[in-house]
Amino acid sequence: MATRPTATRKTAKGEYIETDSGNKVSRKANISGTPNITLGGKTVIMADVHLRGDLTRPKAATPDPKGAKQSSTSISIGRCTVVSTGTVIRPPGRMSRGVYTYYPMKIGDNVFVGPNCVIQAASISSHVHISENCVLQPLCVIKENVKILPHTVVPANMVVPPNSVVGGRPGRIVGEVGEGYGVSVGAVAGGSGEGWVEGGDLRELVRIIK
Amino acid sequence: MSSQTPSQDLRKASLTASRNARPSAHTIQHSDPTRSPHTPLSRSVSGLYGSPGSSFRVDEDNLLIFDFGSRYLRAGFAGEPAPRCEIGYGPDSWRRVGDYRQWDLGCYPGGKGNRDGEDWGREYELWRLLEWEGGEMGVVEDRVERLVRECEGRYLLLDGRSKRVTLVVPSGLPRPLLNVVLKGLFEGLQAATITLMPSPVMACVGAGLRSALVVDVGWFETTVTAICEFREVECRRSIRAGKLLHEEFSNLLEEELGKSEQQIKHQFGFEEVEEVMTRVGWCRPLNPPTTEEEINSKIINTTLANSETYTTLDIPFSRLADPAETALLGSKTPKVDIDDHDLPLHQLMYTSLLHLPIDIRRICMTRILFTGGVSQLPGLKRRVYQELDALVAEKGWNLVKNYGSATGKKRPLRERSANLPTPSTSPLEVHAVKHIDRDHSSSISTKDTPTTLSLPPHLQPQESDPISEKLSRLTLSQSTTTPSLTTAPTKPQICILKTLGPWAGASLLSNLRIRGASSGKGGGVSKYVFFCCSLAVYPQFRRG
Amino acid sequence: MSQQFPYTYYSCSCVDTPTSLLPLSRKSVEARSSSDEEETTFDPRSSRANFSLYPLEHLLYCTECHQMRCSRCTTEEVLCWYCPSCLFEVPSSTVRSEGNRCTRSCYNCPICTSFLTVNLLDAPTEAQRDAEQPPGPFILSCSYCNWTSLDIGIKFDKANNITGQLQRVRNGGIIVPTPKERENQAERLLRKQPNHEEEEEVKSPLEETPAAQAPPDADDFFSNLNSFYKSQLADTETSAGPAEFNVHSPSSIQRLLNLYSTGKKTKRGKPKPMRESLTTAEGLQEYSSSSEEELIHRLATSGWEATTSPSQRSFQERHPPRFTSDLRPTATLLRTKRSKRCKTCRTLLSRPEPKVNTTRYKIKVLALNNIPKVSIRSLNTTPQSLLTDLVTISSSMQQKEYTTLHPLMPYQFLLTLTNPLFDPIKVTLATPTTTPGRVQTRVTILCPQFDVGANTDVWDDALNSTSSQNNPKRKSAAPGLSVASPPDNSDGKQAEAGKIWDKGRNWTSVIVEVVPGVLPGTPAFVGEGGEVREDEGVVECPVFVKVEYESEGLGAGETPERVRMVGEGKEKREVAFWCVLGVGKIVG
Amino acid sequence: MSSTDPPKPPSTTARPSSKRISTVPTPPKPPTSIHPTAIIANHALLIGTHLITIGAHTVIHPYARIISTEGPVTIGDGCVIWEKATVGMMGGDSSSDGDEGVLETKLDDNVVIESCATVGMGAVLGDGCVVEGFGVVEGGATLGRRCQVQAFARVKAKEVLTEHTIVLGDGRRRVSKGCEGVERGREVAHEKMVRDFERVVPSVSVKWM
Repeated sequence: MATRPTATRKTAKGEYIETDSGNKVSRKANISGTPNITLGGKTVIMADVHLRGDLTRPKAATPDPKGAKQSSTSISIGRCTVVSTGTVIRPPGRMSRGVYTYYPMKIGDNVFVGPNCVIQAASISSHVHISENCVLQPLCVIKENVKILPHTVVPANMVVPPNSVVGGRPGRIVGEVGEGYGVSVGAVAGGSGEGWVEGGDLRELVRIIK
Repeated sequence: MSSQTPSQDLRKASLTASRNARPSAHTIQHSDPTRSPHTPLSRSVSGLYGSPGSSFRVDEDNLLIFDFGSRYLRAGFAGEPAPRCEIGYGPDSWRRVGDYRQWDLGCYPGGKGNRDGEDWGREYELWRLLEWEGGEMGVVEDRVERLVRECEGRYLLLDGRSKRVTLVVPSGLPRPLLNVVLKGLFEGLQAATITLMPSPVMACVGAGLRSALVVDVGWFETTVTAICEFREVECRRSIRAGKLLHEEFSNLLEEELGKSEQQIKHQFGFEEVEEVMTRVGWCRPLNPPTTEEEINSKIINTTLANSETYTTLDIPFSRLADPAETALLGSKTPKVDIDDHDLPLHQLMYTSLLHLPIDIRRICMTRILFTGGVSQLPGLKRRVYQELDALVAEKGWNLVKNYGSATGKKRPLRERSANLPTPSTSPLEVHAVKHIDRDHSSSISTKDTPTTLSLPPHLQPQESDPISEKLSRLTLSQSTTTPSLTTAPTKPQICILKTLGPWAGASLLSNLRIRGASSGKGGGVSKYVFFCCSLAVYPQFRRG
Repeated sequence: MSQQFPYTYYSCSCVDTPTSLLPLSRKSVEARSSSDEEETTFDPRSSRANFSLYPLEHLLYCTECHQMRCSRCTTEEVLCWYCPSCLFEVPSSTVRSEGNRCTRSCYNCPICTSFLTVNLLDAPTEAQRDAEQPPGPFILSCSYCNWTSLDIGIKFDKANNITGQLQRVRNGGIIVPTPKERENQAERLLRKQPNHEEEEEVKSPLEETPAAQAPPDADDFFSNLNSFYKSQLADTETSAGPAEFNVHSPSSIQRLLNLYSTGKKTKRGKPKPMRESLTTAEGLQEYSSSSEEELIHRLATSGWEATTSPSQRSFQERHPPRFTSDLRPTATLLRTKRSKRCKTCRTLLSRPEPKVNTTRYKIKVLALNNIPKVSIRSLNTTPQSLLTDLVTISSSMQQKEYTTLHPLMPYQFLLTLTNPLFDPIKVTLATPTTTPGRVQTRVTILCPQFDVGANTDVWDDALNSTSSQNNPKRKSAAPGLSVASPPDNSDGKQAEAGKIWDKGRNWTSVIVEVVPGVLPGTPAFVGEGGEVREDEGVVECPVFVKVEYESEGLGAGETPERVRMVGEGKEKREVAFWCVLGVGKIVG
Repeated sequence: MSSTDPPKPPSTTARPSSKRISTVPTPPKPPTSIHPTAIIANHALLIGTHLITIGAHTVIHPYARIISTEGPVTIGDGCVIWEKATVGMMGGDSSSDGDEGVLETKLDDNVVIESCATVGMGAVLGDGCVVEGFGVVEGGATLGRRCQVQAFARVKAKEVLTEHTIVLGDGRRRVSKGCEGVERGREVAHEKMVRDFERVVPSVSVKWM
């Protein structure tokens, strides 16, 4: 179920506004076009994050069934996803059939987006870890269980296959994540203060964000 | 018999190696004796990469060719014209798993380097020769193991079928290193058999020849190997090779940087120097014609690419030919300083030709092959050719360098020496001299001409080479294609041929199933098949 | 910064079982310190260490050998081949013949290695736009560095099957024959003249073939040579043309033997040896200085920008060119999904599902779930500070408690062992008092021996994770949140020797005191990209972990109750390994 | 981390700053001449004392910052300045300011400044230049037409790039031959995109006039 950060009950004066479905949206986040943004629940939008929900595909676009259904949403983010400070998330646009169209961006569950990234991907699947200062150029596709190293530039239209590590400028596949990627020990918080691991279940992380 | 020793030694090695080979290998071994002579008839598809060979590769095995250089690993499938991958041993092959620092910002290619230091470029080499005494063997072992795994996992992507490896090794490879490589292939690749091929011979095969003078300008050293009928007759080495050239280039860059008006603080990394060397390095001809003046005046602006300090350095094109002069041709160093271990390329070739038996020398003269990375340096072949010509023209094939006080009685001495059994002067080089007179009248001193005239008639070549005769007879008819060989058998001439390189040679061979030729040798799970390399491999088993 | 501090590396046990053919020298013995002989300490700086150290998530576990398994001590089997960019699965039959590369339209930029897209050469007009199949010509273009296939003079008439079209054209749009044609042609030539007396015939077929227009490249020579050798083998065959040449006739084998065994035999006892190749059609190529001259000229005139960098050369598929105008777009290399087996006992350790798009595993035995997780962090970090490190960029401030260790100042770190097993474990830690290497850092584990509780089964965890903050159990469940936060530090909780710092249900944490050593030389050389020096600034403590526990033969997967019920019949197990704790960086 | 990090606009480093900017634009409004068809989104920030000229159909996105404290800033027609981009960034290189008194930051037509990119004060960008995310053009640099500064690439102060130069992420330069077909396609796309902003981005340019 998707709720909008606008439909929130004011909690105690904290940095975050928590929605019914447990989304935490910072009061200092810069969100435009809120009606076109859906958050899956238990998702964190931090301060100074730019969500460009206002960049929607034109209503007059060719009314193919999928488009007609989707056209209202421009950014949809899954569950337990954390978007860190200073990140810009903007639906990619390009020419299609003579009209300039923005494609709705889909971000999966348990995705960690590091600070100061610029995200214009077409889609980001679940359990993706994006380190700080990454640039995902328009219409790239990130599959499951991918780790993106810091300062990576994922070039436009690139498809990153599952279980890979991406790095470099321009980004290329520089390795594979280990079999244990995203598996946390004993599924309970170890002593290290984070019960979560990269690419794993981010509930623990979401919980300690206050 | 000499060829026994290596095979036995290797068999010992193979047994130890095969102890932890997978069980399936045993089954292969059992089926092997029956299988090796004949071949199933299924033809494998030959697509984009299927070269002509692939239609000949008819068995189910993976026929792999590995060529471990000291800087690069070349690996691929038999019957293909080029290796699938050529992996350099950069610092990345030293890193821990999960250490991706080279991809982060502020990490520049080969950023480190105190050039005077011993470890300059250390991590770009798979091994230092004679290092195996220094106890660093373990590291080489680890790196080889990782390299094999990487190149299998990224480029070869082998399926479950049994793997037969042909390993191209330089003849002088120390045995511990060979052992490490074999271990890496056996364990990392689970290879069923490994066939050893000496690289000079393979270079020969890669040129379609049976005999040649193979000049391998490598990284550590330049080796000149005389091959006759696929056997190594003689091998000489010189340290004038890639490494020296590399150092010269880094010196050059340092100087130029100092000259440049823009004051840049820049520490040249290994890779930067290498880049300049491989991109714009060249070698000027023996006596440059005036036409190249305008070229020499040209300015090449090289880029020192660091995302931190992006600068361009302007270097006159002619300067870029200097390192080759000093490093490879030693034209700057006076003759007296030149030692036996650092002979310039042309002198190295000359001496090894000089010390060859006459008949072999005559065969090799007409078949000089250049291999090795540095031989790609533009103009190097031409220069060496000219130098060699000049040398022969000047010295002839006289083993005696200097007659000292006897210079007056030079001719009688020569004539007498001609009667001696030792090959001193023969019609070959005399005619060669004549020939050179024809086209390089500039570079020849005329004082040798009298000797040519005064040649006693009884000094005709005792043994004539059937092959060169045949081929010259044949080539007479179509002289347009190979002008080099059109000379009559009595008039051989120094002539450079191209080779596809050792890797391609091995690829040709094992693709034609010559691999199976003597598969009787060596027992155990893994067999070593020696391809007429008894001479070649023998020395290394005397060591250690 | 290469790695995020703090980190833990595990030394795989496969270094303990030397399989080397050659006697190990002292140095390497030092490096491969085994778990049984504690006296030899593991040196993370030793040149071999890098090859045996792994992050925990890269390690598997063999339940038969009760050893962790790294990529070195496992064998791999390819399950499926697929193209990483179009995610198509390639059947194993065609993989190799296609060069392990994607044969659809997946190409990488020869300049910058990024992904190439097929574009229309000219911007489509209104009319063309709506047409399903827009008319060509098309080009490959790189969105990152703006390289287009026009730079090498190649256009395509169709938007699909780029590979097929590329195969046919050389740079500059010269049409070339496919390797197959080349082979046929070469064979035809040689068949024309079984004995090489009339050579003038050879030229004529060369003219009519399209290859004549293009200068022959290495591949041509290779195929010529190849068919030459074949014809030679055939000629040695008595009166058998190349057409019906069969390798497995004993006589030909005999001939091969004669040819390539020791030269004595070659000299006598057979009609004629395989001769050398003579013509270009037979792969003989002689060197011409003119080619080098014009190469040098081109080099001088076109200059630096026109030449290829080493990385670009190595990225090419074959025949690395010298000039950028000779570069070819590189077809995307295929990737594989592999299953892994233990090298010693052949047990299947991991087997992913062969479908390209799933990330699920049929079998996956992780070291993560079988050996305790060793994690370390600075004592004065709280989850909140960790969080702010994680989610905010203030690069200078980031991780300062790890990256600014001052020499000869004591620092306290919290070393936590988390137990994934369902049996309580007894842990013994050991560490050299000073780290090996030039920078001698003093390391003291205040409490080297302690127990760690068993991991409870999944339901407890589920309850825990969903329980709210004020749940009293949380204190023990997640100490990071409450215990180690500054208030607790301040209320007189002091680290004392022999006492553990804190423990929870399946984890225990102890204090490690680290006194960084002094850096040799000037402080300048810490940050200076050089690998060795850089690592010298990094404090890495080797720690030997010995874990003892009693469990059933069945191994893990038993609930604690069960184990207790059984009582006898439990077997004592011991797992021991070295790990390396990267606690931070010394500032000069 | 590394010196190649572009100087971040304060809004990214310190959380509160952006908030403050968005609510109370304390800094004095600079003198501006803004084309009526130009779009200046809400929260876009223009500060400084010198004249800021903005051409037709140019779009300044929210939280983009145009600084004219050290000299006039001129932005041509059809330019796009994305969020968190900064034009007329001060300092960066000492040589760029001081010596000659007033230097003008000039963006020609159809220039695109991507998110988090920085254009130093006094830089001149030719027609159709693109500065990708985190790209930096230091003060006083001059880019010919159709230059492209890739992500994390940096053009040093006073540097002059000929047209069609591309600065790659690893610092290397490359002059692309420039295929007119591709370029025309890009132009068309750019133009459509710019036009499309009229639909999606509400303009508050009157606020700055």
